[in-house]
Formats: sequence, C-alpha cells, structure tokens
Amino acid sequence: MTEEKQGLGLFKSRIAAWPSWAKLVSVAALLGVIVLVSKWLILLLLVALGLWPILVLLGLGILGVVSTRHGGWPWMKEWLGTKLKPLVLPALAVLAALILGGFVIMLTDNAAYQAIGAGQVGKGIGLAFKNLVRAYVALYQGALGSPARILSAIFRGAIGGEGLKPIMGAVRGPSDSLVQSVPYIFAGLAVALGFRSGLFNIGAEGQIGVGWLVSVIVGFSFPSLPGIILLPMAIIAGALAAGIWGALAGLLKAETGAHEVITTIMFNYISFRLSEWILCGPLENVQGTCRTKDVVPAAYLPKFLDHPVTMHWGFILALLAAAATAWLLFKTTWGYEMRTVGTNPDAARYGGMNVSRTYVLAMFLSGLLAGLAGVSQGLGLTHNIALGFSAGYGFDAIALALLGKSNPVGVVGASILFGVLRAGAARMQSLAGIPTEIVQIVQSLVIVFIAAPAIIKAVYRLKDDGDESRQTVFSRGWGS
Amino acid sequence: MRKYTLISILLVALVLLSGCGPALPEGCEKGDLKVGMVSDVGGIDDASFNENTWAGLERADEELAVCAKFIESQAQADYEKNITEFAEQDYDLIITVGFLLGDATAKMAEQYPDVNFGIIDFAYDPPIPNVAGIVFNVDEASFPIGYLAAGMAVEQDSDDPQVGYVGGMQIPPVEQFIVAYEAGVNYYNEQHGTDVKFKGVYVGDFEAPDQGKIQGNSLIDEGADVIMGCGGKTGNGGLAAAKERGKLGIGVDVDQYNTLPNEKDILITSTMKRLDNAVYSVIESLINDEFPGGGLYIGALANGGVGLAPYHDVDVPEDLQQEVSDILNAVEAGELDTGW
Amino acid sequence: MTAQAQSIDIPKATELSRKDLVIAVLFLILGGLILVLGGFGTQPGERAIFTDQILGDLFSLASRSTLYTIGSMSILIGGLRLIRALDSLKSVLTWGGIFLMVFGFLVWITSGTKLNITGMVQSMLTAATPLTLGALAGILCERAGIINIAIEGMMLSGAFAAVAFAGIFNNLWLGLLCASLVGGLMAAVHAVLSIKYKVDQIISGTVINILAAGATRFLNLRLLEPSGLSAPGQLGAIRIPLLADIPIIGPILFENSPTVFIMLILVVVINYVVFFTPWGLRMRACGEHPRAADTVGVHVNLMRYVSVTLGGLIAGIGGAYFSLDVVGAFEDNMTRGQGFVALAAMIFGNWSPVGGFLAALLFGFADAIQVKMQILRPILPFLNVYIPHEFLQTAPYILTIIVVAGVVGRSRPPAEEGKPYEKQ
Amino acid sequence: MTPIIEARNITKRFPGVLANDDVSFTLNKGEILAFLGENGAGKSTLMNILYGLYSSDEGEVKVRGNSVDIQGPSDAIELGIGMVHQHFQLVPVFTVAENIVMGTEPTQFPFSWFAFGLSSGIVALLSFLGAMIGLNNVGQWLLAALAGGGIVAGSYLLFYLLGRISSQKAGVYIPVISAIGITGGVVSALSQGMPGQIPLYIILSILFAAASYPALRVLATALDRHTAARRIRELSEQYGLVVDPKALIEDIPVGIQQRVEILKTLYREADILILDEPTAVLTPQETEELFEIIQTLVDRGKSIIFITHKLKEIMSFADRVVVLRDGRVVGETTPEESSRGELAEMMVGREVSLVVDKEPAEAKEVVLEVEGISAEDDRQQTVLRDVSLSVRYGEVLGVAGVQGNGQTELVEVLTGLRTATAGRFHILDQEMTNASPRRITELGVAHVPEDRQRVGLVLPSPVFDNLLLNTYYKPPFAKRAMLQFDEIHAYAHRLVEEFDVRPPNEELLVESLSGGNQQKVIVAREFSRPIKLLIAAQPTRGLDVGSIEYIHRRLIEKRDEGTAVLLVSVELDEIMALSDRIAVMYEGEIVATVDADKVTRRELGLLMAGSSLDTLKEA
Repeated sequence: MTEEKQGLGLFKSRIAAWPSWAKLVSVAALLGVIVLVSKWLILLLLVALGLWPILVLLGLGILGVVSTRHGGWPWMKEWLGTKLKPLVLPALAVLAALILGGFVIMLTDNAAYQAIGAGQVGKGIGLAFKNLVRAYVALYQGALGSPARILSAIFRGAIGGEGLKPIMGAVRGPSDSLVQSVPYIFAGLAVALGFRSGLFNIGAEGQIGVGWLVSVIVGFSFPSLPGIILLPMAIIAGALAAGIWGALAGLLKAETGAHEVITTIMFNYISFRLSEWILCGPLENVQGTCRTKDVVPAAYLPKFLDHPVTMHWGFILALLAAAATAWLLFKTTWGYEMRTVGTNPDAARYGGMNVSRTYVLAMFLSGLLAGLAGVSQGLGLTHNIALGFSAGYGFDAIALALLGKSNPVGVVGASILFGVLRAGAARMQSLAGIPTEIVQIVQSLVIVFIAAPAIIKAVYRLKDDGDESRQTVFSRGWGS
Repeated sequence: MRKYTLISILLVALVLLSGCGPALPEGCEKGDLKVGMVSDVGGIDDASFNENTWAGLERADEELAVCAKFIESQAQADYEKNITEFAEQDYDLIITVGFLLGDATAKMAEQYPDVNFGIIDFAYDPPIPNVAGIVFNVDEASFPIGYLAAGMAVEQDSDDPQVGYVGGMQIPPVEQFIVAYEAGVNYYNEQHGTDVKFKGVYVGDFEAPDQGKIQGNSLIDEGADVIMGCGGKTGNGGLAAAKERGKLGIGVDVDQYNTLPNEKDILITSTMKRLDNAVYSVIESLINDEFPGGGLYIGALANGGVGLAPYHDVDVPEDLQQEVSDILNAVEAGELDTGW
Repeated sequence: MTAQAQSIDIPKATELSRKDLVIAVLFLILGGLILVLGGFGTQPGERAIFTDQILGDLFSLASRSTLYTIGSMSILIGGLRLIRALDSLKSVLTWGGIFLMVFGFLVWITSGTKLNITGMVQSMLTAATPLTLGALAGILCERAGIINIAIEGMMLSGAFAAVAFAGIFNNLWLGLLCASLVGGLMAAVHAVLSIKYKVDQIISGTVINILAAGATRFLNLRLLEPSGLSAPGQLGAIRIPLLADIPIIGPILFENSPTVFIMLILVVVINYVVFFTPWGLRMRACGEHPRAADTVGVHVNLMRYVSVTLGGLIAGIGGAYFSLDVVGAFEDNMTRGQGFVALAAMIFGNWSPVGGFLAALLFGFADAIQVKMQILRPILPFLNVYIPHEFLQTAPYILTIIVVAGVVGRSRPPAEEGKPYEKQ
Repeated sequence: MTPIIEARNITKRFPGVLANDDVSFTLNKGEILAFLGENGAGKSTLMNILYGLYSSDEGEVKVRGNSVDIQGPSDAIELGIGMVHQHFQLVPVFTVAENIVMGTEPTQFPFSWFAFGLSSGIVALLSFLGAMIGLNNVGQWLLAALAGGGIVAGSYLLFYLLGRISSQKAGVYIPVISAIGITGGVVSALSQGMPGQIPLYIILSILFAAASYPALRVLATALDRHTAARRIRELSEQYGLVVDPKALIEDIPVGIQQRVEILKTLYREADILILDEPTAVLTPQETEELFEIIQTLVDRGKSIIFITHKLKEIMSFADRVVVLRDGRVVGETTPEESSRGELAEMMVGREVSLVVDKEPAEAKEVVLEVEGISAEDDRQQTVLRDVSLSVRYGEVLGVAGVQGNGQTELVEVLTGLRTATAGRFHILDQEMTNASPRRITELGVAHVPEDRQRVGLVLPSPVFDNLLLNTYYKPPFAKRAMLQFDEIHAYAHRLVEEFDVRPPNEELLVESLSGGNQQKVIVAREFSRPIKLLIAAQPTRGLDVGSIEYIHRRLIEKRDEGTAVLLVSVELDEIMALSDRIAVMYEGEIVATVDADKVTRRELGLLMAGSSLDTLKEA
C-alpha cells in the first residue's frame, strides 16, 4: 500500500495524526456550528425540497453541459443509468400504484356517475378526470408545496421585507412531509432490522405506544430537571421501555419457539387495552380528557423554526438512527450475528452464535427503534399522550421496510415518500374530498409491486436482468 | 431506453403538477364563509360525534352562504397539523370535534387569533377569546330517560326489573350519559319503592357492533329488560341484541328511530344530543356577528340542544309519559339533581 | 423384523421437565389463589346460582365450600405433578384441573347472585363463529401449504361486500353469497401473489390486510354511504321448529343466526373433506410434501389455488357475520383483529377443523367470562376493587400467547407450509 | 420385438449446464437396464424427463413403439411408468396405505348415503316449498328439507341395497342430481323478496351449478381405507413386499419405506420401474433383499431401469449397462462383456484410484473421549444410545454405518449443536458435555457439517462472510465489536487462493458456487484455524471425483500434522480408505470398533446391518 494518499485520504490521515483532545474539541466545535446554523440549514432543505423539480431540471442541465466534455448523450445516459438503476424499480412501482389509485378514485366518483346516469357520459368521464387531477394536485401541493408560491415567498421575504413569515407558510408542505416521515423512519428501521434478523415484527404499533407513553411520563414527572438531562432521559426511558416490550416477543420466540408474528400482534392488542385504561384512569390529567399531563417544555424536542413549520429535532434523530442502524448491521459483530441468524439460523448456531440471544437482542433493538417513533411524536409534536394516539405507523412500517429492501438508506427514502403521501392526504381530503385511505390503497399496491417485481417488469416490459436481491423469507411456519 | 422515457414523462408530469401553481380551485364560492371541521380519530362516519357534527356543517353548507370542508384525523399527532391546514387557508371558523382535540385547539387558537374556533364537548378554563366551547347538558335528558327506562322495565318484567347499557369506551362524554341515566333509575326506585337494578358493560371500543351485540345479549341473559346503546356503533350492537331478544332499547345522540331501520320498533326513545343543531347555530351566530368566542354554547333542554326523541312504536303508558314530562320540567328548572 | 427395533424405546430421563415444573407451579399458585378467593372473596352461606333463561334456576352451589374443594384439588394436582406421581394420568389431570379452576372462577364471580349459564354458552358460540370460520379458512390454506395471515383482510372485505351487495341486490342472502365470493377473490389474489409470483406468503398476506383495510373504508365513504346502501338490514335468527324446543341445548344449537348454522355445518363438512376424502388427502400432501404429491400426479399448485380460494370463500362468510348478522351495516375496520385471533385458534386447534372450533369456543369463553365479570362486578378481596375491564379484555390475547408459546401442548404445522412449490 | 421404451436424442439444458446431451437408449421388456454415472452425470435428469418431472428441450420418447409426450407424472403413470426416487417421495405423517393410494384412491360413498340423500332432499324441498308454496320462514324450510332428505336418503339406500346402483356410479350420479337440485333450491330461496329478476337467476343458477358439482363430487367420495389396505396386502403377498398399511411413514425404517415406494408404482400397475439410486440408503443386506425383489418383479414381466454409481451392483445384477458422463452416453455394454475397471474408467473418463496413500498412524494421547452419550432426535425419539469412543492425536477414527443410525446426532452432540440426554464427553481433558458450540470451537475443534448448505454455509452471503462464520468476533477480524474489513478481505483473499476456490473471488455469493467449491469454502474455514480435533461428517457427499480426491488429501494432511480426526461417512469405500480405526454404528449404538487394516468390506457390511463382532467370528 505504497500509493500516495490524495485528497480525502490525505485529509483523513492528517486528522488521524491529531491528538485525541484536538479531535474531541474539533468535533464538538463542528457540532456546535451545525446546531447554531441548523435553523438555516433546515430552511434551506425545506426550500430545496419544495423546489426539487426545478433543481432536478437544473441538475440535468448542468449534467448535459458536463456531458459535452465526455461525449454527450451516451455518456450522460450511462452515468444516469448507473446512478438511477436501483431507483428504477421502486419508482415504477410507485408510479404504477399511483396510476391504479387514480383509477380507483375515478371509478368511485359519485358526481361522475350522476352525470353518466343523466346521460352525459362524456361530461361524466371528464368530471371524473378533472376531480382526479384536482385530487392529485392537492396531494402534491399539500405534501411538497407549490414552487411558484415558494419562489414568490422568497421574493416577498427578501425584497418585500416581509421577513421569514411568508416563507414559513410556503414551506409548510415540505416540513409536514418530513415531520410525518419521522415516525415512519423509526418504525421502518425497526421492522427492517427485524427483517434482517429473520424476525417479522408486526408489533411496532404497540411498541410505539409504549415508547410514547413512557417518554411522556418521564417528561412530566421531573419538572425540576434541566432540559439537558431531562430530554435525553425521557428519550432513553421511552426507547428502553419499548425495547423491553419488544424483547418479550423475542424472548418468547427464543425460549418457546412461539412465532413472533402471532405474539407481536397479541402484544399490540394488550398494549392498546392497557393504554386505554392508563390514559382514562390513573394517568389522566384533567378528568374527562383521557390525556396525560403535558411534558415540561425542557423535555420538548426543540423545533427549528416557528409555527407553522413543525420540523423538530426528531428528524435529525431519525437520520442518526438510520445511520446507527446501518452501522450496527453492517459494521459490527452484532450486526454480523443478526444478519447470519436472519438468513440461516442453523449456520449461525453452527458458527457458535447464540441464536436465542440474537433473537432477543434483535427484537429489543427493533422495539427500541419503534419506541423512538413514539418518543419523537410525544416529545416533538403532541407533548402528551391521549386516547387514539395510534396512527398505524407500525403497520405501514412493514411496507416501508419492504420498499427500502430492509436497507436503512432505502427505508429513509421510502419513509419520506410515505410522509409525503400522508402529509398530502389531508389537503387532498379538505380540497377534493377524497378519503385519506386512498393512501393506504396506494401503499399496499406499492408493496405488491415491490415484492413481485415480475408484475412491474411485465407491465413496463423491462428486461429481467435477474439482479433482484433475494428476499428475506419469514414464512417458516408457525410455532416450533 | 424505455425506462428513461418513462422517467422523463414522470418528471415532466410532476413539474407540471407542481407548476399548476396556487390557482388551485377550492370548490368554494367567493364570499362564502369558510368553515372547516377537523374530526377526531373516529372518522367522519363514526355514527356519533363526528358524523352528527358534520351533519350540522352540511346543513349550513346547503342553507347558508357557507362552504364546509372536513379533514379526518388519523392520529393524535395529526390534530394540530389538520387545524393548521384550515387556518393557513384562511378559514373563518374551524370546528374541532371532541375533547381529544382540546389541547391542539387551544394551541392553534393562540397561533391564529383571527380565526374562530368551536370545539365540541369541551370547555376551557380560563376561556380562550376566539374559541367557543360547544357543550351539552346531556345529563338533563339522560336523567328522565333513566326514569323512563326504569318505568318500562317494571312494565315489562315486574318480578325482576333491570335496566342495562352497552357502552363504548369509558370516557367522559359517555359517562355523562350513563351516570345521569343511573341516577334516573335510582330516582324511579325512590319514587315508586321498586328495586329496578342497573347494570352495564363497556366494550372498550366505539366501533365493535359485534361485541356490543354479544355483550348486550349477555346483559339480557342476566335479566336486563331495557338496553341503552351508548357509544357509537358498539351501542348499536347492543340495540340489535335487544331487538333480537324482544327487549326494549334506548338510542342516543340523534333520534335513532330514523337511523336504525332494523331496530326502530323496539326503541322507546332516544337521548338526543343535537350536535348538528349546535354547530349550525354557532355558524349562524358567526354570520350574525354574535360568535360566542371565549364563551360556551351550551346545549340544554331549554334551548333544544339536548332532549328526548318522540315516542314512536313502543307504547309508553300515559301516566309514565306524564311523570317523565314532569321530571323534564323539573330538571329544566334545575329542581332535580341529575347526578352529573 | 425391523418393526421390532422401533418398539425399543429407552425410558426418558427421570428429571422433571421445565414444562412440567411450570405447570406444577402454576397449579399450586392458582390453587392457592382460589383458596384465598374462597376464604375472603365470598361470604359464608353464599350460594352461586346457575340459571337457564327458560327453565329458571338449574342448580346452585355453596360457593365457599366449592372453592375450598376446587382450590385444594388444584394444589393436589400440582403436587402430584411435582413429585411425578400418577404420571400416566398427567394430561387428564391437567385438563381436568384447568376445567375445575375455570369453573371455580365462575363460581366466585357468581357467588351471591345468579348466572345465566345457557346464555353464556350461546354467547360463546356466537363469539366463536367468526373465529371458527376464520380458522377454517386458515386451515384450508395452510393444510395446502400456503400461510394465511390475511384472514383478517379477507373477512373485512367480506363484511364490506356483504353489505354493499345486499344493498345493491336488495337481498340479504345474495349479500352473504357475494361476501363469500369477494373473500374468495381476495384469497385468489393472495394465491396468485404467493404461488405464481412467489412473493413471501407473509408479505402477500400483509398486503391483503392493508389493502382490505384501506379499500373498504375508502369505498364505504365514497360509494356506500353517499348512496345510502350502508344499512341493508340484518339476517335474523333462524329457529328450527321442534328441535329448538329441546330444553337447554335447543336454544343453544337450533335457534341461531344463519352464519352460526353455516359455521357448524362447515366444521363438520371441512373436517370430513380434509381427513376422509381423496381430495383432502391430496390437499394435505401438498402442504406436507408437495413433491411427493406431484410425483403421483397431483397438480400441486392447482390444488393450492383451489384450497386458498375456498378458504377465502369461507373467510368471506366470516366477514358477513360481522356486518349482516350482527347489525346489518358496515363499519370501518369492523373485524378489529378477529382474523388474527382466528389464526391463533387455527394453530391452537392443530390445523384441524374440529380443533379450531374448540379453540374458538375457548376464546369465546374467555370473552364471555370477561363480560360476565363486568356485569356481575365481583370485588377482589383485600384490594377491594373491581378488576378494570380493560385488563379482562386482554385475556383472549394473553391466552393466545400462552397457546402459541406451547405451554398447553405443541402443535405441528404442515411441514412444507410457506414454501412456494417449484416444479424444478 | 419393439423395445418398451425408446428414447432418442434427448437434450436438456439448465441455465449454464447441459444436463443431457443427445442421449439415446432403449429398454426391452423384462430387462434390467442400469444407468451408470457419477454424480452430476445427468442420470437423474434423464429419468425425471421420462417421468415427466422435467420436459426435455429436444428429442423424443417412444413407449411401446408409440411416440409420447409426457407432460407430467400423471402422463407417465398412465403409460405404466413408475419411479422410485432417490429421495423417497413419501409424506411422513401419512400412513403407508395413504401414501400408496394417493392420486388413485379407492373410494366409497360416504355416510352410508344419508348425507347425500339429505342434500338432494334439501334441493327438492327448497325449490318446491320455497318457490311454489311461498313459505317465508327459513326454519320451516329446513325442517321440511330434513324430512324430505330422510325420504330421499331412504330411497337411495333402498336402490343401493337392491343393487341397482354401484358405489362408484352413485358417486357420479348423486352429485349431479344434487347439484341440479341445490341450484334450484338456493336460487328459489334467494328469489324470495326479489321477484322477476330473471337474468340474475340465470347467472346464479349457472354459478351454483358450476360450483356445486365439483364440490359435491368431492363430498360424494370418501377414502375407502379398507379396500386400500386389502389391495396393498394382496400386492404385498404377490411380490413378497411385506408392509403394515396402517403404520406411519415416519415410524418405519428406510428399507421398508423403499418397499412402500415400490408398492406405490405397483399399485398403479406400472410395468416399467425406474429406480433412482435405490441402494444409497440401504445396508448391504437390505440391498440383497432389494435385488431379490427386483428379480421377482422381472419374473412377473416388469421392466426395470435402475440408476447407480456403484460398479459392484451392476456387475452382479444388470442385464445391460448404459454409462453416462457429463450428460452424454459414453458407452453401452453388458456386465459379461466388461470389467469393473473398464466401467470405472468409462464412468470417470480417466483412470482413478480411490486408494489414498497414507502412512500408518502413530497412536498418541487421547483428544476426544466420549463416555456413554445418549441423545434424542428432533422428534424426541432416542436415536443415540450409550455411545463411547475415543480419538487420539494423529489418527482418523472412521464412523461407519448406514445413514440414519445416529451418526448425525452423534456429531451434533459432539459439536454442541444437540443436547445429550445421558453420558459425557471430554475434549482435551475438559468436560464439554452440552457446552456451547462456541466453547467447543474455541478449544480447537473444527467441524465439517453433514448438510453443508443448511448448516455449514450462509448461502445468500458472500464468500468472505462465510469464511468468518466462527471467527468473526476475534481479533484481527473484529476490534471492540467492530468488524475490520481490511483484515477480513485480505484473509479471505488468501484463503480463496490457498484452497483453490473457483472462481477465486471472495466477494461472490456462496450460492453461486458449485457444490465442490462450496465445500472448499467450508474446508478452508475449518482447516485454517489452529485445530486439535477435526470432526468431518460426510465430507465428500455429492462431490465430483476431483473434489473428493482433494478433500481426502487435505484430511490426511491434517492427520499427518497431528490433528485428531473423527470421520463420519456412509460411503464404505471412503471409510476404508481414510480411517485408521473404524467404529460401526447401528441403531444408535456402536456395535464394534475395529482396526481398519483388520477388517473386510463384507464384515463391515454385516456389522452395519447390526451383527455383533462375536457373531461375525462365529460365522
């Protein structure tokens, strides 16, 4: 290895030579700077998200200019091909699901049927199509905002002197999408980690509730503690509690062979019932609200910007969790054990791994991640927990893990997609009157198309290049 | 090649979609009063709060210069977001349904002082200037109905008269019905020296008619003669059991004689909680610039916000009818304690 | 000749197995608890009266002495298990003990009042109906080798279709039929995904569940409710003349709603088909050893398609129970996870129709006792509180976990379940 | 005379492999035709084509002179072809009788007619009472139907007793009648309350008729277990194949299972029997019995194809031999015209010596000491009984025995993968009974597992992951629980080169490697640690000759380095070639431990069949 180190390598080796205190200080300083400017970074991110079509076109333009130096279109095609290849199938699956969802919307349009019933077939079809466009435009704008509005807001803010207020309003969509994606990321990671370890955790929903509840309890029980202690304490308590709740299912599987699909479903119901009791009973704050006390402000996950932008630190936590999960799975011996147990428990046993312990550990970590979803909701958004907190994140997480191929990066991408759908659904309902459940339909179709790529390939007449990664197999039968 | 074509089509479509700009049709006439409703997690078709509230909004939409829209909340974390959705679109009035939204409504009312809010089944202490609490003295109607039910139970089965209820979840708006109902039964016992027993079950779910029915049957097995179904669809299950077993039933919220075609002939009456009327009159008051911001709209016997549905197919003895209407008057006049 | 070698079986180690220990300790603890309940939870001279709605009081027991007897018997059984006495009667004693303890619990609840026992059995049967139908659906799928976690979704879509089509055709029985067909349709989707496209069967089942939950609510809001078809009416109870007049069992067995009758018939028919017909033999072979079935000319995948679809048809009827049978209307998510409990019943019943039915009855019982406790409101001694009903409502789920964990006996799933069959 | 089977130019391609390349052969009536070839020579593929499990890409098959297209096993069965597969195609939880009759079951009419009469009764009454009289109470219909059903059932029974309808015919007629009736009945029942929608009724009628006939057909046929058992007993007597029809397959030994397989083909009246490696799981004595059975079959006019890679069987037994190599026919001969050596050369394509050169072992101190170990299998049957043995440094102890006599469990107990129910064992003087696999491995024990794909490898993982399966947590591969990928890749790369894993790329997924190279990955992993004891179970099963030679050489190298080796194999030749001492297992016990150079194949065979040393000496 005598080759000269260059660029980043050189940089790395220089840093490695620093004394450890210098590393610590510089890392701390870097973190400090990031925290200080985080408000602006986040705003930039949201604006970029809102303006993404423009940015993509801009990027393509730049690429086109660059490509002229490398031989033009063929080079650009190849470059795009290699970069976009892993995205093709998921993108097509989402597209197909949206198109099918569109058909569902059109086919269930009462107004259109009335028009057709009145003999105006053409008008009916036109109406259905018009309503569909309206619904999808509302969905898009509710989720990602309108670029025109963002641009005008920037203009008004910068030149018109109205400050940040108009921009805040304009990037509410992107912000909502990201905020909605936070619990998705955590829960998706939880399920993905389970998948990697050969476990199918359907219990994320219950674990979310447990994490949420416990973090809120901690958050209001120690009002005198400073935030720097209380916030981490609440987060960790919630995560641990959910982890233990999840580990119960792992323990049952390890000790008795009880299939985790059944036990986690049952644990879900148990946690729902118990939380009903606890919320309308012992922990009820004001008689008649079925809601706990509010967390003290010190334990809030801080928000970056002012209302109505609700982006909070949970999003950063979620990204960190994704990085940590990836690191754990692929860079550590624990992850090696989990992946081995997940693909072949017999070989894992043969290799001297403790399969039972790994199951418990994996379910613990899975529960912990799911719990963080609840924590981020509780400390970041609602600041308390009330009856009806369950939002189905735990079930959608299954789809996310599949869509992201159980890969943390993929899960984050898929979560943002789902966050977008969910954030847009409210606008779609309020403007076009389409029930939000269309999102659920689209989601299930996405899973179908991802899980059975043959369908997508047949529909789009893609070549079967046989590079599909093997799917994790869960169905090994129940019990024993 | 095909892939790239597809992807570029997708891209262009998205750009176009987003570029359609702010000129999104809202489906509202200009100048209309914009009223939004945010449901709780029960959804717009919960056969209860949300549905009845929406009925009021729809009526306002048809009869007044009002444009009404709703968003269903899917989770607790959605409440603030959904209220914001309406507030940012400059809605004039936002109705939030149910005590579960109490917190979110208060916070958002602070954020948007120019928007008017109305919240169902909740009252703030101290009041918030731009929020009107819409509450109901359901107990005023429930108490006489308890009395009536006890009377009918004695009528049906004088050896062992029993009155029962099938409840959804044990939450305050439901308890308000049931506590006064029980007090009414006890009042009957005091007045007539009878021993009408009172028992019931909470199913723990508002959307479990099958469980409601099984548990209603169970109540009837233990001797219940009159069943009050109280708690959305679960309560309806209890009424279905009463119908199947030839017992009598009592509806809630609206005159369920009209909403339950299968069970209508066994319904003595219904404890009406006219959410629709309340919402309608709150909207009306806003139009007339009389919005009770910072105050309460109280649905009571006096203003018809709560009440007894008319008797339909079940024969109620004349004297019992008379006693009930006497009690109604007494309660309205505040002479009787409803136990709530 | 070689058959003799099989009969040589070395006696097992004489140590107490962990399972035995757990059971023994449980018996001791529960026996003690029953004694405590008897001593402090009842009043001297109180009697528990069990009644029938037609015959009136059936029998009554002095609750305190009954509880004392049952408690000491449970402790005795636990002790016997601990010292490994009467080992040959082990399972009889265990099950007998469980029965006694449950009965003791009933006596305590009823102490000082009355309990309508026939009504309770009828509630059990009603509550067991969707569970049994779901379990039957599961059995048909899984015996043929396809895991069916989608019972919930099939039932929910069945529940929706029942109301929708009953409204459209204005005929409840056609609604029932269409519920079944739509359940079958969902199952067919599951079958195509997992057989043709070899999607992992649990994933494909999850898809069905999500799709059913979303689509039924979407269609309900968008089509059914606006069109006013959402309450077509209710399938009434059917009373079979004469037979229904038999005391006690008459009202339980012969005066029921149609789905209950269908369920009872199907339990018998499916049990017969699965275990006593050539078709059942081949179908089970597809789940146990598909290649063996293939080599004798059975079309494995065709068999699986048919089985899964049949399962869906039955699950659809289970769905119709919720909507047409109970209230005559569709509500969102009205199956509320009963499909998963059905799955547990199937496992508990060891993939046999009759077993599944018995397991479903057990779950029905757990539920019924929970309701009775809410109605009769026994007070816990010492703590002087009612047991919160939310706790009681967790009973079926805890029971399911205990069952799946194999504490009350292991079940043996079809060997090749969950694996797509490829002809090579 | 036309040959009973004539196959011409059969070609079958699998992705990347040409499994059969222009194969032609003929089979005459009453002949025993042997197919000889190594593993992977294409024998099984060819037979599966004949049996319809695969379809050939080219070529044609003639049966009894007629060109046929065999689409699936049912076609083959129709043509009188039966096949006994190498892996028995028997459902373990079914009885012998159920396994034999499955697919062509004898049936009877169920419930002594009552149920079907009942359904017909429901028919008639629902349609007439429901529609005509206009009863609107379902209960009344049902009661009436019950009564009517009784009458109809009675009349059917009467017909049956009078002998007017046979059981088989009734199984067809009655569903037809019932289907028509049920359709009418249900439709008329549905028509209550919605009169006049004729098209709907038509659709419904078609629907119900279409659905109810197959359903009723299934319902109308019950398994006739008596007839089945009787037929099986008859066949058993006829061919001398004794089985108990009511026994469960999982409870009977493999020899009997094979009889069941043969009975399966006979029950279907096959006159061409294909036996795929029938002797692989049999003791020499059971093999003898099998050959007697086959002789009986031939005497009764059956024609036999059998597949083997064992020369001895062919020489003693076949009428004609076809030798396959790499998917091609490389020769056709008769045992009389040819010698074992010639056949072996034809089969392998070069001269092979399966004798491994090795020095005699030097006995040193004991590494593994096993005392009275017992264990149960997964079904809680005791399959290992009181086994004692010891292995020393520098020697190979071979464990011989027919498959399924407890060797698998023995190895699992010794490597910590299975709990011993009694006894104990020491490795390097440390008690390791029921210790964890990790502890045992760390002591310097290597394990080449029997089932390499299920136990030894993580197939969807890359080679480097697999090379670290039991050392991943140790430095230098991991530091403080963090994997050191530089070290890992360097190490893996070195091993891949050293052990000649092809293709030499440690990033490849193991599942993409051939069987031989997969085994090399395991050997590389296990042999490149400092080990004291090597436990190798069936190390060469299913490998090509080259790989076998390679693995054998490596094993002996290890022994010569001073490692103690416990070799478990069902291949007698392998045991004899490699072992210094041989322990023979039968029914979970060690029946004898002998020195390798003081025992003959025949003696070993007898021991493997359960004889004791004493009886051997007497004989």
